[in-house]
Amino acid sequence: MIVTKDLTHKWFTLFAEKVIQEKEQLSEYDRIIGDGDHGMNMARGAQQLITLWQAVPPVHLSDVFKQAAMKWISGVGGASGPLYGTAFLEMAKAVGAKEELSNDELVTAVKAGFEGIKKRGKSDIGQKTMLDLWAPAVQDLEKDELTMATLQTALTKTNELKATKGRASFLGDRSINEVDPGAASSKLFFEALIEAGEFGGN
Amino acid sequence: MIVTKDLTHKWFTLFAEKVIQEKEQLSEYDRIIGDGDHGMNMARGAQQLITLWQAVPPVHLSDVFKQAAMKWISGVGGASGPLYGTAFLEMAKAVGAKEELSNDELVTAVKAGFEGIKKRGKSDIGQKTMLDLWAPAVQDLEKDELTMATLQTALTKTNELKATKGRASFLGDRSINEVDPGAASSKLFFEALIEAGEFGGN
Amino acid sequence: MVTNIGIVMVSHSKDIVKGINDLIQQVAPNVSITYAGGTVNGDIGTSFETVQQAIEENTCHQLFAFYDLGSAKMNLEMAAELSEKEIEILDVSFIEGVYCTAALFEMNADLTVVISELEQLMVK
Amino acid sequence: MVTNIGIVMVSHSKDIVKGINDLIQQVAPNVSITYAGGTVNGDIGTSFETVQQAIEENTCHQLFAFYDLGSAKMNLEMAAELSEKEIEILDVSFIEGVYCTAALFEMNADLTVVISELEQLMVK
Ligand SMILES: Nc1ncnc2c1ncn2[C@@H]1O[C@H](COP(=O)(O)OP(=O)(O)O)[C@@H](O)[C@H]1O
Ligand SMILES: Nc1ncnc2c1ncn2[C@@H]1O[C@H](COP(=O)(O)OP(=O)(O)O)[C@@H](O)[C@H]1O
Ligand SMILES: [Mg+2]
Ligand SMILES: [Mg+2]
Ligand SMILES: [Mg+2]
Ligand SMILES: [Mg+2]
Repeated sequence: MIVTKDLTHKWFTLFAEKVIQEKEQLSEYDRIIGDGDHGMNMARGAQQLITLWQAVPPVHLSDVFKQAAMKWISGVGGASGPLYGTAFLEMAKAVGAKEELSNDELVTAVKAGFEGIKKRGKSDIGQKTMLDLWAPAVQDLEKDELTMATLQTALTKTNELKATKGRASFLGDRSINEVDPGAASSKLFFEALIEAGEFGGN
Repeated sequence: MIVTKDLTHKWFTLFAEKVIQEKEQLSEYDRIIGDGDHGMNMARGAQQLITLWQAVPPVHLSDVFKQAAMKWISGVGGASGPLYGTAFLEMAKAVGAKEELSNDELVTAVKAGFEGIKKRGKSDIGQKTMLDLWAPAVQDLEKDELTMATLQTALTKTNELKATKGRASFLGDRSINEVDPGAASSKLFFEALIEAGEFGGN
Repeated sequence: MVTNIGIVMVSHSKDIVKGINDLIQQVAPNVSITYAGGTVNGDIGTSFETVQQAIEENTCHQLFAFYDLGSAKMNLEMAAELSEKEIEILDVSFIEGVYCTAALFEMNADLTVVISELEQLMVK
Repeated sequence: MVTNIGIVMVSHSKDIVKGINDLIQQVAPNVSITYAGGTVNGDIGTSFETVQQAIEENTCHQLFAFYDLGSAKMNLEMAAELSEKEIEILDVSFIEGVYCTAALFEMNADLTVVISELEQLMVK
């Protein structure tokens, strides 16, 4: 798959739309193991990004990541703001001046995003966070594929984990069998990529 | 010395007046090793007590202690409120229905006040608090005397201590050679007793 | 189901407890939380009366009580001695302790779990 | 003389930081203290911009920074990375840590003393 600016623009637009659509559901997950604002937080960034792009669409490929990063960093008042913000910023850095990405380059960018979350969150996989969606997505992408099944399985496995990072970690065992809101929103992020791109091709 | 209701009333009235007069100085001590409100706190209780007694003077000996306790507990918004409040309450309890105290009974009452402060503050002598004024005062009273010299020496010795209780304890060694505001106000309390009573007699 | 233990907060500032309350309402809307902050005039300090009120207004009989600085604790202790309620005063870090307790109470977590979490926050 | 290190506080609530500021102004009127609390709209949350502002508005170049919950820390870290200032983010209990630091800075206490006091308040 070749990742162009248009594909990326579509990817992030779909992501923003999905977030806005799933806002209530994301907050509901957060109500159970957190403070109930994840949908609202994410939708704030998403709405600002859509509004920006309605006025001025992104010009370069890296603009997509950079502008999303800025909206998340400054518009989203929760942990997800700096976390997604850092991920998108690291992706922008990995993309640099390129206007097209090969599959390998896409993998490099997504991995950079994943590492950005780890760094910002001082976290790792297995802690019931968004990282537990990003890691299997990266693994799929390395094989030039990305399936809904992978994402669904990843979310199901994340549900079974005990939260040891973020607010939900206060709950200890009580977090088991609940949906992590950030994992749910990251599922939307990769679903949007599936819809925007074409996998299994070259 | 025989301690009557009138003597006690005079004692506490003098104390309240001294506190109001020394308000600025007490707050100034507190500004250096605390939050600068000890004079204001104490003067609030003192003023309320004077106002109450101008309207309705105390009837029984124990009323003096009880009413002072109530004003300190409810009127003084700092550590000194519950501390002096508890002391006065314990003194009232020790006095009970008595309308006159022998010197021994006065000692018992003052000791009860001292123990009340210790209990409320989970503190003891040597920690640079009001207790370091109360302890030498009790010792003097046990000999049926109480001198300004004792109080002055006690305050000087307290200055040399390092605070390990209350706000000033945050300062550690920095509290050494500063005046503890609560010790200074307790000095006023016993000065008022000296002025109200007659020591060395019987 | 939510625990039947309530939370009482005592601070030197009315704003601090209001803010913490806003913060924990998000994670524990069903826990009974009452608070006292500042003097009766709204200045920095604590007031025995408002502490007593916070204790009595709480709908729970059993209470976990938190405070910011030592003098707030003394008022809490006095009020606790005079109250019929069962009050546990916790010497833990204020905001973090209240937050953690509220989140766990909301989940009706085991008391042993709450206590072991709070033990890690003992700083007073 | 007062230390030349400033204090920055970041909270999820505008009221919490306002209240803590009122509290520590009493013990540390001469320490440079700035703060950010809540989202830009005043809701519960943190905002990168206001954190950045609190850092830049502080008159000191060297800063000790305190926060209430983890997500505030992430905004702090991001802002710290982008700032020219020397910023130490402290994983200590929020109110107690700020209070103790402010009192010691006001006294121009040795940095080693401040740090050893803060080590006892590490709860995060
Ligand atoms: N340290 C961390 N590392 C990775 N992800 C984290 C971390 N802390 C929180 N998260 C993610 O952020 C999500 C919560 O986001 P959100 O509700 O917007 O923030 P907040 O917890 O500040 O209210 C969690 O579900 C989790 O996936
Ligand atoms: N635990 C304690 N035991 C005995 N005395 C104490 C204790 N804590 C504080 N004090 C006394 O109270 C005085 C401070 O009173 P005040 O300034 O009115 O209260 P706050 O510290 O709450 O502002 C101190 O100078 C000290 O003498
Ligand atoms: Mg949340
Ligand atoms: Mg939040
Ligand atoms: Mg004081
Ligand atoms: Mg005070």
